[in-house]
Amino acid sequence: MVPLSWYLMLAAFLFSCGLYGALARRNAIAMLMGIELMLNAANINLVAFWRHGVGPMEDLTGQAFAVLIIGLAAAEAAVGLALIIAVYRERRTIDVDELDILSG
Amino acid sequence: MQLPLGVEVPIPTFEQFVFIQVALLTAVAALAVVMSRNLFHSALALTLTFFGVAGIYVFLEAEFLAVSQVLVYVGAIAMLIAFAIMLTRSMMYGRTSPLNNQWGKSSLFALLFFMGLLAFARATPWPSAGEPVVADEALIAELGREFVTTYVVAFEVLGLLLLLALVGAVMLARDR
Amino acid sequence: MQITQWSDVLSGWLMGMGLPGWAAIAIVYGVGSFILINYGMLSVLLLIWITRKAISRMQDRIGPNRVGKYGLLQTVADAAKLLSKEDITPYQADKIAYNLSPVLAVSGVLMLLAVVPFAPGLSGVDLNIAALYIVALGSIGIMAALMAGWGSNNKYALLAGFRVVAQLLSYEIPLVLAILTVVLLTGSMRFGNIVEIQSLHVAGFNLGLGWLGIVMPGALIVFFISSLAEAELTPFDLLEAESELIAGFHIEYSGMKFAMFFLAQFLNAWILAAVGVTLFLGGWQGPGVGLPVIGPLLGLGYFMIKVYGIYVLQQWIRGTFPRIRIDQMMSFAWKVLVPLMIGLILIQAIIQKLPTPVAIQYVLIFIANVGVMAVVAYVLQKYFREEQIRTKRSFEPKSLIGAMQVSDEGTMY
Amino acid sequence: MAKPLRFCETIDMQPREKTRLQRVQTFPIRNRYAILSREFVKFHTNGFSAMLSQYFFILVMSGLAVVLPVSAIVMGHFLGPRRPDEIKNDIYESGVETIGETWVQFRAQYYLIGLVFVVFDVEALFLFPIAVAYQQLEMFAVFATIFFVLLLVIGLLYDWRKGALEWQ
Repeated sequence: MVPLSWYLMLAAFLFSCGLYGALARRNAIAMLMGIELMLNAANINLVAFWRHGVGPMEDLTGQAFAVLIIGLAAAEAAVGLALIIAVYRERRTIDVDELDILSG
Repeated sequence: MQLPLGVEVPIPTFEQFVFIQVALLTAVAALAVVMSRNLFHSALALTLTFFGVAGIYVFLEAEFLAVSQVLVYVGAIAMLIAFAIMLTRSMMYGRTSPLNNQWGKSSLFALLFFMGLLAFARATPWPSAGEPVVADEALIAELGREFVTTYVVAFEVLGLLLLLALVGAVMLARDR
Repeated sequence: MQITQWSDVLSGWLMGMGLPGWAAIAIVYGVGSFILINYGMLSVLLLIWITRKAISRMQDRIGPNRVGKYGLLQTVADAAKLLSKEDITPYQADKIAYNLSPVLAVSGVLMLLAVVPFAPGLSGVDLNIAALYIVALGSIGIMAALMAGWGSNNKYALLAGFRVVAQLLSYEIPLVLAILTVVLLTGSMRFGNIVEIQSLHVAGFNLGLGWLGIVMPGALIVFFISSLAEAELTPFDLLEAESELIAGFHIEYSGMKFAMFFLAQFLNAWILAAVGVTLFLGGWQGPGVGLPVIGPLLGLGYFMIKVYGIYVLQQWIRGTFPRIRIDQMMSFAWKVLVPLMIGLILIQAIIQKLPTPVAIQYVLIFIANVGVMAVVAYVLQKYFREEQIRTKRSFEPKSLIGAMQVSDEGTMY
Repeated sequence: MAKPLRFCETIDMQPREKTRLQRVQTFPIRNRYAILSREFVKFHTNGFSAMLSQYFFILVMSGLAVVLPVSAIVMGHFLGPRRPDEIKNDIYESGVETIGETWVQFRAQYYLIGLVFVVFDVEALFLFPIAVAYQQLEMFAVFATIFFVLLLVIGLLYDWRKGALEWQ
């Protein structure tokens, strides 16, 4: 049996990778990839706690919400990438350092 | 198993051994996602990460979730990301640093965050898993039943969200 | 002892040799998957031969007839030739994507063989989610096409990759929805169950003719059309539109890598036929599969006959129909097949909740299928007639010959 | 409770211990459909549960499914000649020399198709477990499902009206 802490450590690593990617990358799509990594890490945690919780056969909340989050991630990626494409069409760049029209 | 420095490491069972392989693959792929200079290679590594996470779900005996992971993340999201990379390929691509000017601070922050989570995960006495999950379709059927009974609000809101995403994203991305 | 118990025998023997349990299991699984994969890769030799023979007969040719009896070894010769070809990598290709793509294309298709039920008791694994597994692994092929297009550093390859991906995505939705109707009716995603349900017991004898395709002809037809598109066969073979896109996203590939794409394409057509047979045409079901000894062999025979029959039907269509335009193809998926399937699913969902016996529900589902198909056929026919009239009108001679006529002023214009 | 639809009554329902899941009626697993029988799996897998051993087969098979094509390609690589030259390795464009960057801009139409696909893919994914449980659902749940589908139908109709499904 794989102990719960192993899953949590893997999820922590994925989350930190995603955090670094979302904060440090210059390209908007790369930032979005970081966010996807973070969502995956959160999902691993949800499912791991479901499996090791009171009764995986009794309470399906963890798994149900993981599936809902997958659906949510799909919607988020669709809208996010559409925004990026729209911005690219206006400004011909998706470098977030150059997208500073709001900065005073 | 005795390591040189006198550290005692328990010999993993076969299941744990396979898990370590899958987890290492996932972790290396995730690192490649944020480290790769080539954006398309990042997307490929991201696809590999998604597969690895699907493998982790299988280890947790959530097979429906594993197949949804492959279906939605690999089949849909990774493909959308690859499309978007190809559509927004700018001339500056690959010639400047992929990192912005706050990468030092962010890497430090991410590292500290990881250390904290790691310490927390190792220090807490977690419960061990109960009996194995039944291996027939009852679990999937129960999941489907829960969607339209217990979590019906979340389910319908997700449907609404998908509708809005369809409408909004199509308006945003259209050629005008 | 059944023939299907070979794995237990082998692993028992291995354990007797003193191997630990996991090693025995790994070896047995390795042998099983090796057999499956080699079946997949070698059956392509036969599939290509069938294709060439069938198409050449339709075109009033003989087809391959030199190498081996009836030209059966022609494909082996072709494979040997491809093996000795130079392996070319174009300048500035994205090495990772370029080299990974053919492998992914093949292995994504080969993995589908794991869940195909060949005969009673003969399949790789009987997953609980086999129906979704088929759909999910289809996405690997999509990624492979994108990677090949991007990695080749070629405009045409990338354009073809985009178009192929758009086509595969569009037709995946009707395919998934057609599978969903089966799951809705049977309440199971396991192929073992889905095949078992399609038996028909008359006086204790399994006739094996309770095929779901009889109950849901509409879903069957939609599945077949979308599987044609997913396999990139002729009405939808924009992949090989030589006149427009040279050869598709694998234009820059040569030698074995090209052979891999070829292999994936033929095997994909076969596997989609196998999935269609499993879901709608009873899989290995047929008269007498319940018999004790001969049953599994009969089942294997029925399955193979059905699958190769569907394969030949696909090739027949390939040899007969013209290629359609990409805009027509997209419109057909999104404006005909998807609404049709959603309508069918909604109607079927309502019928299955009616307080009637199961047999009457089946009859109602059949009537609904036929009715919806008839409505769609009528609307399409009307649309095409209007389209025809419009096209004719726009090609009516106005300017050229009209200008030749003498105008009212009496001068030639 | 409505009985599951089937042509035959050969599948026997075995009584099992009562858990919450027993509300949901599904078909029991028949051993003879897997490459290994279930008893064998329980007996010898050294810690693997039945489900995990099934997916272990998938893992082994995916390994082989990658290794065998790779070995074929590597074999072809070594068997074939290797005489690269400038013209041969150039990009094939029907004999015309390549002009400009390869990675030219493409229309967003392809992205739109991907977008509509994603939404419908997710919708179909959610409908699958509901379809498995459909025999046991009450009327309220059925209406919730139909409402979910109709929401997506609205989206499809909207895109149809706005011309996002047209291929320009």
